[in-house]
Amino acid sequence: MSLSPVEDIALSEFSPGTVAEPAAPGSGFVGRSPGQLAWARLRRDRVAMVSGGVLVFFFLVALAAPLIQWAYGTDPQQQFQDSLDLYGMPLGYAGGVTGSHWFGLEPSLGRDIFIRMVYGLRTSLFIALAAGVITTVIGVLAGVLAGYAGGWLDAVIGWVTDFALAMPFLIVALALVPTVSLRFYGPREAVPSSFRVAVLITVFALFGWTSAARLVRGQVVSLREREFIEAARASGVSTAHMLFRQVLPNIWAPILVSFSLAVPSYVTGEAVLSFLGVGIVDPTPDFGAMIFRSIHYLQTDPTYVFFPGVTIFILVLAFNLFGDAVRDALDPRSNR
Amino acid sequence: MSTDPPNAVPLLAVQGLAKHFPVREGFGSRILRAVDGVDFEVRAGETLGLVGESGCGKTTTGRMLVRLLEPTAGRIRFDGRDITHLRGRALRPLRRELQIIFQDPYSSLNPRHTVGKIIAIPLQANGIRPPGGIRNRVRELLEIVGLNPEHYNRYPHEFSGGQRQRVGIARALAVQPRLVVADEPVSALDVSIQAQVVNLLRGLQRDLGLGFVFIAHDLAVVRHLSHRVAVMYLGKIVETGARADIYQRPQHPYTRALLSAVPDIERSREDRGRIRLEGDVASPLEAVSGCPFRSRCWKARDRCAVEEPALVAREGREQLVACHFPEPAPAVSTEEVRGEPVAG
Amino acid sequence: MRPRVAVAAGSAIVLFAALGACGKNTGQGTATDNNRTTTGVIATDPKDSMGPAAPVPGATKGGTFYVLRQPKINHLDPQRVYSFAGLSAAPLYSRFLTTWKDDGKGHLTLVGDLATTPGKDVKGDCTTWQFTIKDGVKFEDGSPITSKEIAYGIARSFDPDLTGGPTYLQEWLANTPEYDTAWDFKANKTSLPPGLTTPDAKTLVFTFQKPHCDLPFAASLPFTAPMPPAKDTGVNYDNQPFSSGPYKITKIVPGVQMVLERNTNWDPATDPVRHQYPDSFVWSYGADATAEANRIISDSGPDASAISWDGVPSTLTAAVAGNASLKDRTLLEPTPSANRLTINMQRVTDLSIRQALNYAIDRDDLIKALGGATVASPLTTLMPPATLGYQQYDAYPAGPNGNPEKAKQLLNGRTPELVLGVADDDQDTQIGTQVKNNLEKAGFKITVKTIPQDSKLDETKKKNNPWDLYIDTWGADWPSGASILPPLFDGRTIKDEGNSDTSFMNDSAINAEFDRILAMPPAQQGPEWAKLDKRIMTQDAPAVPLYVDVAFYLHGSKAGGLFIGSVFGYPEFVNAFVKP
Amino acid sequence: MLRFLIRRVLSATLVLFAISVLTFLMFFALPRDPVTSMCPKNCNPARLERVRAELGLSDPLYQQYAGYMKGIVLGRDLNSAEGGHCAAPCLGYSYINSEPVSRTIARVLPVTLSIVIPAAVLWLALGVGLGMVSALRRGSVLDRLAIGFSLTGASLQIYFVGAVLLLVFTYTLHLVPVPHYTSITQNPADWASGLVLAWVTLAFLFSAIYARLSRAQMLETLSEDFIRTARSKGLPKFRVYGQHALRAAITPIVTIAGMDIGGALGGTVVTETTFGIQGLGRTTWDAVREGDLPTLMATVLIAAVFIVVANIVVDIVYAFIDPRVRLG
Repeated sequence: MSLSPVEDIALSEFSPGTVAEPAAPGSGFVGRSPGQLAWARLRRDRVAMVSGGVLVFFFLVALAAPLIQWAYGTDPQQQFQDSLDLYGMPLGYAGGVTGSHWFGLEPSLGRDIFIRMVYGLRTSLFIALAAGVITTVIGVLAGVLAGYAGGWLDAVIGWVTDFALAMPFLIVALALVPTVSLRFYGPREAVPSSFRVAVLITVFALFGWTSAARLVRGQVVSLREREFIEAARASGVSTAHMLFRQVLPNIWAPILVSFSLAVPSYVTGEAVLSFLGVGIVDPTPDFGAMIFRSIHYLQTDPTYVFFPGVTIFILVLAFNLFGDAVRDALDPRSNR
Repeated sequence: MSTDPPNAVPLLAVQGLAKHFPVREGFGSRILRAVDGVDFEVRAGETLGLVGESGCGKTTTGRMLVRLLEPTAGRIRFDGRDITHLRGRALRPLRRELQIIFQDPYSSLNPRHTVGKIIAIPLQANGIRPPGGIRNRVRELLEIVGLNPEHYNRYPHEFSGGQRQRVGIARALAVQPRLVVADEPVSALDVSIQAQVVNLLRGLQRDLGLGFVFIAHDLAVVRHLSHRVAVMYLGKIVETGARADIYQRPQHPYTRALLSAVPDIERSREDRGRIRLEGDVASPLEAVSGCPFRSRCWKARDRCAVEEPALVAREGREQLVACHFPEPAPAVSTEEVRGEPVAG
Repeated sequence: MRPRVAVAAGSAIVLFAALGACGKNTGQGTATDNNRTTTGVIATDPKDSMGPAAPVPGATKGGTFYVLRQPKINHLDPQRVYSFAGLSAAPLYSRFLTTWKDDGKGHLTLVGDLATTPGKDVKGDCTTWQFTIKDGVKFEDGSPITSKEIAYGIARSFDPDLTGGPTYLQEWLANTPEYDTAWDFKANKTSLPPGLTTPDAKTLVFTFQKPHCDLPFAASLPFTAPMPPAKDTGVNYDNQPFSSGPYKITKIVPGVQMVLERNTNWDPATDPVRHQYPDSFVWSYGADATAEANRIISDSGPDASAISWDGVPSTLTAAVAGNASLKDRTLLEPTPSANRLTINMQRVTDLSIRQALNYAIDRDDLIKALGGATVASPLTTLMPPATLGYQQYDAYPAGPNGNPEKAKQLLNGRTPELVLGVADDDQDTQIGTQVKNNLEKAGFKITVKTIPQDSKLDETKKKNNPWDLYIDTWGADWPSGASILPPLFDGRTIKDEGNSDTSFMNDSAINAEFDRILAMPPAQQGPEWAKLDKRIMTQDAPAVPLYVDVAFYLHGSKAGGLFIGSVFGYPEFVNAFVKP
Repeated sequence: MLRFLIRRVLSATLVLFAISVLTFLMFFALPRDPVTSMCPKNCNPARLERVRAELGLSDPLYQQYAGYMKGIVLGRDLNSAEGGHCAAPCLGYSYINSEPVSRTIARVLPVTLSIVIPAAVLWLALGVGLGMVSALRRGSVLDRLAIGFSLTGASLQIYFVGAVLLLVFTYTLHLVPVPHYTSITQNPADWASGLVLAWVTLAFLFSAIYARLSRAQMLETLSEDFIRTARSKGLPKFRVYGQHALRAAITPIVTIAGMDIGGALGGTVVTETTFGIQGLGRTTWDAVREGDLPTLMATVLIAAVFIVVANIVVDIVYAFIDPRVRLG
């Protein structure tokens, strides 16, 4: 699947210069960085390209939601209750799938599933990505500090990690959201969904960083024993240089993988929170909330379950596959 | 073969150096005495060979010398200054004078940096601005260690093990140190490459007047570089002296055993007189009583179990040995010190 | 290869979900009979109060009847029973002063249970009520039930530790809402609260300082169940009630199950309503409504003689109501629980806006949003059809989908900006969306404000709460306008918090009407309440009546004798039996 | 080791203490007034105040907290409405459930244990086994199937898989009884059949993650020098893989398993909700929603205890399987 570094080394052993990019004569030798090599490997990996393409597609859909709405001609808030039967279930075949409602209608409120999914992806992906980035940054900082500094700092960060892990997530979320929204919004003001999004991201940030921190700490502890770290120390480099130039570039692979796993878990986690009334509430379209709600209609409106269900499956699968591919590309040894 | 006589003033002086690691086993906790009271001196331009089996504490000693490990006890003086417990900023000037070459050429180079950057980092970190610019200095260094200076932008994975070790050497040389601790710099390399690197180091020793603490697990590699040799066993120096003395008249049984294991292509296997050590190495975790080597020593007597032999001169020579029953006469057949490297 | 295998495996699983998505929904289904009304009388003939109850056609003795319910019943102690589940289960193991004879079709008769008649208004002014206890009524250990044990039961309901139960009798006897400070049960265990006397073992007399014509109704609540003082274990009585009914509790595994077995000391000849067909009843807890419904649909093993107490969830109604083979295993009745869009009259002072809201409401689509006809049934009156003397009317006729044009006309170009408070759970926020979209079509500007679910009730009950609109439910304790209109609209009761008059309506003319009707004999009040209902809606429009809850239950093929009670709208077990 | 243990236990105690304080404070930040649930339908402000005073809810927070903690350690006297004296460890009395909290816990804890422990055994055996085998038979059909399985499992959600399994195996095919809990001591067969769907669902999703992880770990370990050395020394394949490689590969799995199992024991809200089984997770959720402080405190603390204990156990197990690790 990918050219292993062993082959690279072997090649350079015999004829130095042949692995380098065919440089123009006289321009000097330019080596290819591990990053460039990884990118090259990634480009040759069909799975990576397909899953990456799927992810790009989802992001584009989310970004282009208003454009899609314009072309599709239906508003995410528009109700088509005339197309529901007296139990609030969509009329017609397969949950109300028609030429104008591609994925059918929601039971009860009778809104168009397709356009709500498009907008819902926008909300959910934004929350998941933002939470993913924030937790990864916090986790990496905490992990690098704990792993590299050791001693009391490690102990304190370890303690905080334990604390965050054992903290009652639900209670904090349930207590935080109304309290905070009361502080910012009057009793007659609707809480805008942007605020709820921010609160959700905060809640995830409070709890989600621990796994990244643990992972990074472990990596750093083992890196700390590597001789190039000692070499840098013997060279008298500063701590900042040590952390950001020596350590960090070597743990990108696990960080990227944990990020690629964290993002889909926030999409689904957000679904649970929405269900508990802490997350995004109606009428804001939200993919996670939609999935959780649809599950209850498994027996009566399978179409409603099918489209969001398949979409989240593909989304998470694409994240997983892409994450694996990135890891393989960055760290080919693990797949050797 | 080195020519300059050793300088009279010691550049590096080590006294009673010790490193103890706490080790937890099951539900108990014990102390691992990796290095347990080591004394030696290195003069400017001089090379000390530090020899011993793996686990004897020689690498730990090397790490303490360049202050990558904090000594538990003892004192290290560099150029007359006590550096035993220097920290942080105070350590900076030392970094310019004392450098280290690592054993593993694969793990000692940051895979995410170009070799140019790897060599430049010590310069930048120490605020050294070479006259021709850092880039030129790096090219110069690459040339000194026998690499193509145009490989400046290459990454470590694009080099072979021997080439990488040259990069490691260039990095150590970048700040123009006075003393380099070379921690088994060739043991991870193929034999053919070993010789090239040893030759490179010899050249540097000669051309730059560098002092080395050359750590190795056998006496063969050390022979061609060292002015003096110290043999370590279980965290202690058991014998130390001038190269010729050690190789021609080893007094400690352990030194003899080590020497007998040096391959010698000129003699047949039969008359090599190889000494095979039997018995188990005493655990560095157990409290020492008597001579640490006694469990493997064929000359061990009752006295060895009771009294620990001191490292003292015997027979009025400048050769110190820690043995109650030192070898009286040259018994090993490697009579002469050969001028040529072991191989190639 | 790698992705193909993965995707294939994954798709196979996901495709499972798509199974059955092929039939066409043409909109056929069972509609709820929305016209069930309740007629009720208070028995005047003592014969009505005598047992045994008329046999249930087709009923046989034996078998075990199962009741599936998710949470356990929160109180079993009759003095603390107030939840619908408790009210449904309590008649199996306890008897009360009076009780309702209910044919399940809306015909109610209030009869004496432990008493020979549903009470005697001694002076004719509703201040003194006398009950005579029947002969032959016994506890599970065979000891006779006398007026002393009934009086003790009522007395212990004054204990503030015994939370949860209704408080009518306590407040009426003590003549103050602070009944537990007026008479301290713990300090006076051997005496009786003021106004409650037992002249002899067969006689129980209530003497009130104010007229309370509803006493016979109130006495049908479980807090009139008898209890021998020796059996009183305080708060722990919840776990071992002492039976006076046809069944006794033999086993309680908290949160898992409750087993009731025949009480041999119960004499059917004394009981006008209860039967003792099954050998035992088992309440089994834990499964949620969806699981219960699916078990009952499967109809296998013990589930064949079971009912799912939590009803058919709205997400499953299409599957149940659309399945003809289940039709004879369903119970579908509108209940007396009435839902209204309350208008906060402190804030929305303009009558024309309140009327416009009434014209604008689209009940049909709202009911679709709730889950359809098996969940809710439209309502245009304040009182539910299950009220005695009910008269159907629509003060603001606008058709099932509302009349936004008429509403706009009333608004006359104004755009009232109103805030609708809803609980922050999934269901309520969806209803908020529905109502917002609905009203905005008629020219309103609606802000939906979520209130934490747990506090929504408390917050909207506060005077000066900041919202204009909110949805309220009222389930009366007995089917009389007296227990609906005065609590909801008597402005003289308005206090700082804990209001039932959440419209905060205070109309002195209406208040006077309340007093007038309340002083009438209960049997004659019905038509007067119906008239007043219409008058309130026309004159004040303090709310938009929305819908009544619909009871939709599913039971196993061997479960018989079940019906939806006309008083509370929940399954009743007095006639239940297991088919062989 | 002993010192390490003592330090870990101290740190864990501190975590628990901090969590109890935080939960206590959070509870009072919740929008619901716990007293209203103890007051009858038509309760008024005066009565609310009185109930509040009787229950000690109008005392300063620190006093209430101290009272609660004292109850756990020494037991305490509750008022008559709460059933009088409550022996240590007293978790208080719940007005919502109208029973002492200890009784609630005694009921729901075995449920969660019964769900999680067998499921964990299943998912570890299945996941690690599959991961190992597919690593050793790299590139084979088996390996590809295992990868497909694990990617699928890792991309699905409990509520989704649970709902589909329930629909297919219970409601349509009637192969498995409706999920329910019976005590194992009462009827082991019924215990197993009532929980098997939950086990399978949890095991499917988790084993997918473990299969991925252990496959990657195993591959990495197999490429390590010491394994190659052992192989080249001619040590039997089984011994090399079974002892050396497995031992080295299993350490990260132990870490994650510890965290997963500890977390799951603290309550599997989604699983319990999906299968309608009342365990610790659902009880916690209910307690939050219903404003049931005593139950909430107890469930939160128990969940936290599971997590911190699991962490300590992981560290100890780590020290035993990987002698390189120095517990410092």
